[in-house]
Amino acid sequence: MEQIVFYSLSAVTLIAALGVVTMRNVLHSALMLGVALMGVAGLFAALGADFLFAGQIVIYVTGVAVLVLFVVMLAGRESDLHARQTNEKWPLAVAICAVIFFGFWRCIAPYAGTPTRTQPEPSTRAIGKLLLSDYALPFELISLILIAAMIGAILFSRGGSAAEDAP
Amino acid sequence: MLEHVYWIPLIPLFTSVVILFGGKEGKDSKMPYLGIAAMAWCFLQSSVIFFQTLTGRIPLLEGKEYFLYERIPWLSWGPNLKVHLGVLIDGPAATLLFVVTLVSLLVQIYSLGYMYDDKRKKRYYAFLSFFTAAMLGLVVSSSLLILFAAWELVGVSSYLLIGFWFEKPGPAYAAKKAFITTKLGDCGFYFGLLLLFSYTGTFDLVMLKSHVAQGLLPLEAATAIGIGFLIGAIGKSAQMPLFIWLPDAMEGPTPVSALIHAATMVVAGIYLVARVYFIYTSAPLALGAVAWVGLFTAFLAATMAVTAYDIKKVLAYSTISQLGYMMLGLGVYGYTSALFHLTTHAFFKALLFLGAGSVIHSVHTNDMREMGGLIKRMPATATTMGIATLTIAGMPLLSGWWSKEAVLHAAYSHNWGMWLLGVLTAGLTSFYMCRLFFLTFIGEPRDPHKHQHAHESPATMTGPLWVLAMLSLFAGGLLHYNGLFEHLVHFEVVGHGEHAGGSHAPAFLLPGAAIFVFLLGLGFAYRLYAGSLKTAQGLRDRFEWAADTLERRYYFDDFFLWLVSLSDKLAAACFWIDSRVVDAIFVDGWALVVRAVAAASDFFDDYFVDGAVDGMGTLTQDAGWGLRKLVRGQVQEYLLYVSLAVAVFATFLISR
Amino acid sequence: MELLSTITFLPLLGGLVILCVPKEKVGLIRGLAIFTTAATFAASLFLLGGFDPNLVGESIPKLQYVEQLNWIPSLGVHYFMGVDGLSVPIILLTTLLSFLAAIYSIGIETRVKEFFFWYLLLEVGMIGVFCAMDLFLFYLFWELTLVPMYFLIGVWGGPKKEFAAIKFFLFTLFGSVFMLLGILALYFASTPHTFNMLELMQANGSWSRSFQIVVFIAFYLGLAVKIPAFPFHTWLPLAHVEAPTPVSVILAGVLLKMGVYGLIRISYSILPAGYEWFLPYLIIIAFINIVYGALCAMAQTDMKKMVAYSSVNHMGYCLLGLAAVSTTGFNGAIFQMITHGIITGALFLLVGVLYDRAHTRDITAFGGLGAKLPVYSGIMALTCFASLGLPGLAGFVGEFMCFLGAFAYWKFWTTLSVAGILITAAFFLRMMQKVFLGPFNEKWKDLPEINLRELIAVGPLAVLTVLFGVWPQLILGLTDPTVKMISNMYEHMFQLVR
Amino acid sequence: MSLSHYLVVSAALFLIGLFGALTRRNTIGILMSIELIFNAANLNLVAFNRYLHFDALHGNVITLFVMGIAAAEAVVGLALLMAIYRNLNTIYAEDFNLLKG
Repeated sequence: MEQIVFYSLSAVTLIAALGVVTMRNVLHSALMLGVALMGVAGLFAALGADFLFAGQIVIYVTGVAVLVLFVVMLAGRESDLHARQTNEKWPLAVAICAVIFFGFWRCIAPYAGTPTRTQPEPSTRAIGKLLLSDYALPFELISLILIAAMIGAILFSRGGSAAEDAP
Repeated sequence: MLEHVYWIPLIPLFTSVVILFGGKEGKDSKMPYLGIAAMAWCFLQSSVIFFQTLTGRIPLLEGKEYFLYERIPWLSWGPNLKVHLGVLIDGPAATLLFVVTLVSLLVQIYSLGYMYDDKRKKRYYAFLSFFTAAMLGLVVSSSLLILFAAWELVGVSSYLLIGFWFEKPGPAYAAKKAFITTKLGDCGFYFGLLLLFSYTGTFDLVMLKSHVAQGLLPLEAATAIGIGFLIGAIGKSAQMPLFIWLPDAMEGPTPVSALIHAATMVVAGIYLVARVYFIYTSAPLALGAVAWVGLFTAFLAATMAVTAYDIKKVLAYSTISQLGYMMLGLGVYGYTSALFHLTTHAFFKALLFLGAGSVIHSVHTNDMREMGGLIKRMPATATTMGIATLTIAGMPLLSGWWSKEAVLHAAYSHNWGMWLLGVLTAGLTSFYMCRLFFLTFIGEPRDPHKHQHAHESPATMTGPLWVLAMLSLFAGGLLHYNGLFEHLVHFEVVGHGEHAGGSHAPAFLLPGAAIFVFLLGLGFAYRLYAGSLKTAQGLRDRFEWAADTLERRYYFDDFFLWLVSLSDKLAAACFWIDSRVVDAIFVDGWALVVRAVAAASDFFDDYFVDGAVDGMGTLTQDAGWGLRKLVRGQVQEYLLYVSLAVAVFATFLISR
Repeated sequence: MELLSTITFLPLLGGLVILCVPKEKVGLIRGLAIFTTAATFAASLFLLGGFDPNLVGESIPKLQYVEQLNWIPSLGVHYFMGVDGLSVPIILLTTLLSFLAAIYSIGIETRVKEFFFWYLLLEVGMIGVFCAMDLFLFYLFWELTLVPMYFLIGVWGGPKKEFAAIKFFLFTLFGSVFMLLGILALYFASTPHTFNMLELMQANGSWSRSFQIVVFIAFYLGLAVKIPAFPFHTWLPLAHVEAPTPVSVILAGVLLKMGVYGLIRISYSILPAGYEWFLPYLIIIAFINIVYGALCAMAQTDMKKMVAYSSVNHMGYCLLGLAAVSTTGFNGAIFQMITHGIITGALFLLVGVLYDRAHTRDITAFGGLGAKLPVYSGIMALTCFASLGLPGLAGFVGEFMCFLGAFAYWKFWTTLSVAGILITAAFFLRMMQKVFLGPFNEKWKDLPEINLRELIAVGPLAVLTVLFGVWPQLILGLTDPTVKMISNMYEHMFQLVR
Repeated sequence: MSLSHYLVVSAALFLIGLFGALTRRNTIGILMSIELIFNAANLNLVAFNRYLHFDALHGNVITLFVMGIAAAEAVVGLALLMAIYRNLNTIYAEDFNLLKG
């Protein structure tokens, strides 16, 4: 039963990912992004990381995907939607990815067949305790980064209008 | 008296140093008298020694052939090699001591008058004393090396004395010529010494004599040494090839010629051969050489004397001829006869020179053609020179007769061909001597002005002339009387008795031939030169070529001049080689090589190293340009390259 | 008190003091210089006093006044100074000549201070060479003499001085480079690596013959330039002509001896097999040096060049003595070295006297000076006759013993070399005839007689020339015991030559 | 399911993201591909945490941080994009070649 769950989830994720990459229409690829992220969340769940499952869903699927949709709407023009989405070097890219995949494959090989030893149990309490004990500093830092990103984003969007006034 | 014999050479040496540095130059300096006093003392000493040894009052040391033999170590090196400073007085040494000191004394007295007006008189006397000291050193020395040292010092003093009037180019050239020619002879002597030492390891005459007696000296070595010493003697005693310097040495003051070039120095060669006679007797070949050299010199010199017009040159040739006789005497085992002739020759030849000196002093010219009939103006000089001319010409019962007769007798006993040539030379001798006498003193004066001016020399000059005249008259007879000289100077040679003589000549042949030849020469000279010179001049014109060769001394002079020019050319060639070849090519050439290498390395440096550096520069620049095209602003391309790199790395990871 | 070191480094002290004296005080500088050289000479006399000639070792030379300090322990280099019969006479010659040349160099006007500094430094180098018994130290002093000599010729020399100085320097350096190789070869060949000459002398048994030959050639190149032996002599006439008088006195008087000294001390003592192999060539070179040198001298018109070539000739006699490998030969060579130093030193001084007055050394330019300068021509005559080997003067005995020694083994070459004596006599007399005898050349009317200063410089040398001529045992007494030991040090080795 | 499976999946996801970043002409496409790469990384972390280091949850915590950063990056990227879009009126990656060499 567990295999079925894993295979289906991973199939969903990979197909969605391919969609993101190959969809002609940017809007569709944004949607496929959402689906892919949900697939990943499922995999988290399969891996017993329940808090992460929830987190993924909350942060990525809703936040980022939606955000992208907005930007597509704002920045995109009608012509963009139907223009060719991939530049001319994609065969080279495919070749490179294949080679790298093969490289990965060699690295992954040793890990084959390592069984899980424990049953998954709720990890939220543990994560919380960890966050505030070992990872206190990164926790603070990450908040700092987020604020900075926020200010940056505001600045760019506001600054733009200033730029327009000046010729 | 005999023990202090080593003082005899030293006293004149010190006096010469004192004279040279003490006192002041100039005409009236007192130094000459100091010189004469010293020489008088030496003469006294040596005459006493001579008479005592002569009369046998001082006997020979038992079993030895010498009277005195003392030595002090002078030089010692190596295992046991030593050179001693010693004194060896035997028969010949005593005789020569007497002769040298006597003649030197007389010459110094004579020079008082002769050099009266010369401002460098002091230096003249210093050189004279120095010469006599060196000569006496040569006579008494027991070691051949010291003998050689004295030999060279004698050469130097003759150089100084010949070149006494060095302002004039003539004496300067003559002095150099004399020294170089004698030096040439000395090389032979030097070689002989080296060879002798390498075989015997000592220079001491007495030790050498015992060595040779024991037969340690192989024959060919003895011959070589003999020849070497002979060459030395030829150089010093002006024998055949190397006689050229003696006629030119007449440039020096006449008393010098009298002392050095008549009585003492030139005799050194004969004395050397006599001193090492034991080597010669053990090397018959060398002895034969001595004989033949002597004979040839005697004959050729006599011929040269016939045509000479300079009075001193005639006497010079005559000296060479008489020296030839002495050499001949030695060569034919006539040891005693040679030394006897040496002694008598010293007296009359010194007299002749001094006489010529007083003639020159009064007429101020050497050329006999400007003289003539001086007997009226200078009776004393004329008579004394007359006696000397008769003595040398071979007038019987005079000293010259005895000694020359002894030499001819020895020659006859050895080889009659030699005797014949010897007698012929004797004839020539009487001819040219009488010619000289007639030209200068007899006949009418050819140069009236000089004739008026001619005057008899002062007493200081004629005194010595009379002493020598008496000696020339009686010395021969006295010494010959009951074999006095024979007893003093003899050298018994096994197999060659002094008078044994191979073929016994009939009693009258030898003396008769000599007298006949003497009269013949006298007659001829009288006929040709007593009266007018027409006939002589006629004869001379007819035999022009002969006169000329004789005049040019058988072209020996030219030969040696050619030799000198050859050596100059050789020297110039050597110097050319040195400066051009060795210096230019070897050294400067080397510089060129180094410079070429430097240029090459410089070129290499510019072209390659610099090139490489610039090359790197341009390379990076081109590469930069090349890569620039890659950077086209496409972010994705950069990512592409990164991932390309990762891909490559992955394959690498896989393949390993 | 370390006498040898004081003798060697006293001039250095003097030099340094002179450096402190301001340039203007020329008189003081000259006084100081003469005082230093005089003190060094006195010290060397003191050395002679204390030296016992008969104290001689059996197989290796026994040194006196030995000073041995560890200098560079890692390399095994010792500050090893010592003297024996061979070096004492030469040291005395050096200090004497330096003293007299210093007196003569009062005549130097330009840049007096540097002159005397270099002069004293040169003296340090020279004395050092003869005392050093350690190859490293020897080489150091050997090179030390080069630099001052280069400046002395290069700055105060004649017209072509720079060329002469450079040529001299490069030539000698060329030689000493090979010598350095030789020293290093010896250093590495000796089992306990050492520069000490005495140990090397004992160690040479273990070296192969071909090794000794090669190292000998290396040393010979260095020494031949100094001697000067035939192919390497061309620097000498040039250097002499251009060098100022006192310098050329030192150059001829002492520097030439370093070559011969080296040959005896190093080449013979340490490399006997090499020496024995080289003998036939040495005798030929000696012959060439004698006859060729004399002939070249004959062709000269410049007086100084003539004397220079005569030095080549005289050093040829030394080589002849060395080729004899016997007590006679060695004694002759050393004696010849000493007397040549004295005579040629005097000769150069005298030529200098004439040059200072007439500003030309051309023989043909003069004539009949004998009348005008009696005292000068008297001394000159004495020195010339001494130089051509007149017995009774110093030149004869050394020369004669060299010939005696060489004649025993090399009869043919020595006989030919005898001709050299004749040629020497010829060119000296030719010079004297052209300069002193003959008609007086009016051009030199106002030529002043030799003055006191020059007389003081030349006087002692003339006296010594006569003294050693009349009584040579003075030197032989010093050198003979050592030479006896040296020559039978390798008795067996040179048996075939004996 | 073994660890390798999850690793394969995350690898595939990573490569697809990379491919997208390389080939998408539209900048937003590139951003989205980057989001995918981030997720691949997270997946890897959680998988390792689950299979190898199961005693502690460091993997998960780091994943959280990664998500935080990813979000911030996306925000900034898009803001920039908006600014560029306003200036250049285009969002195609080829046109952003001002920094050409």
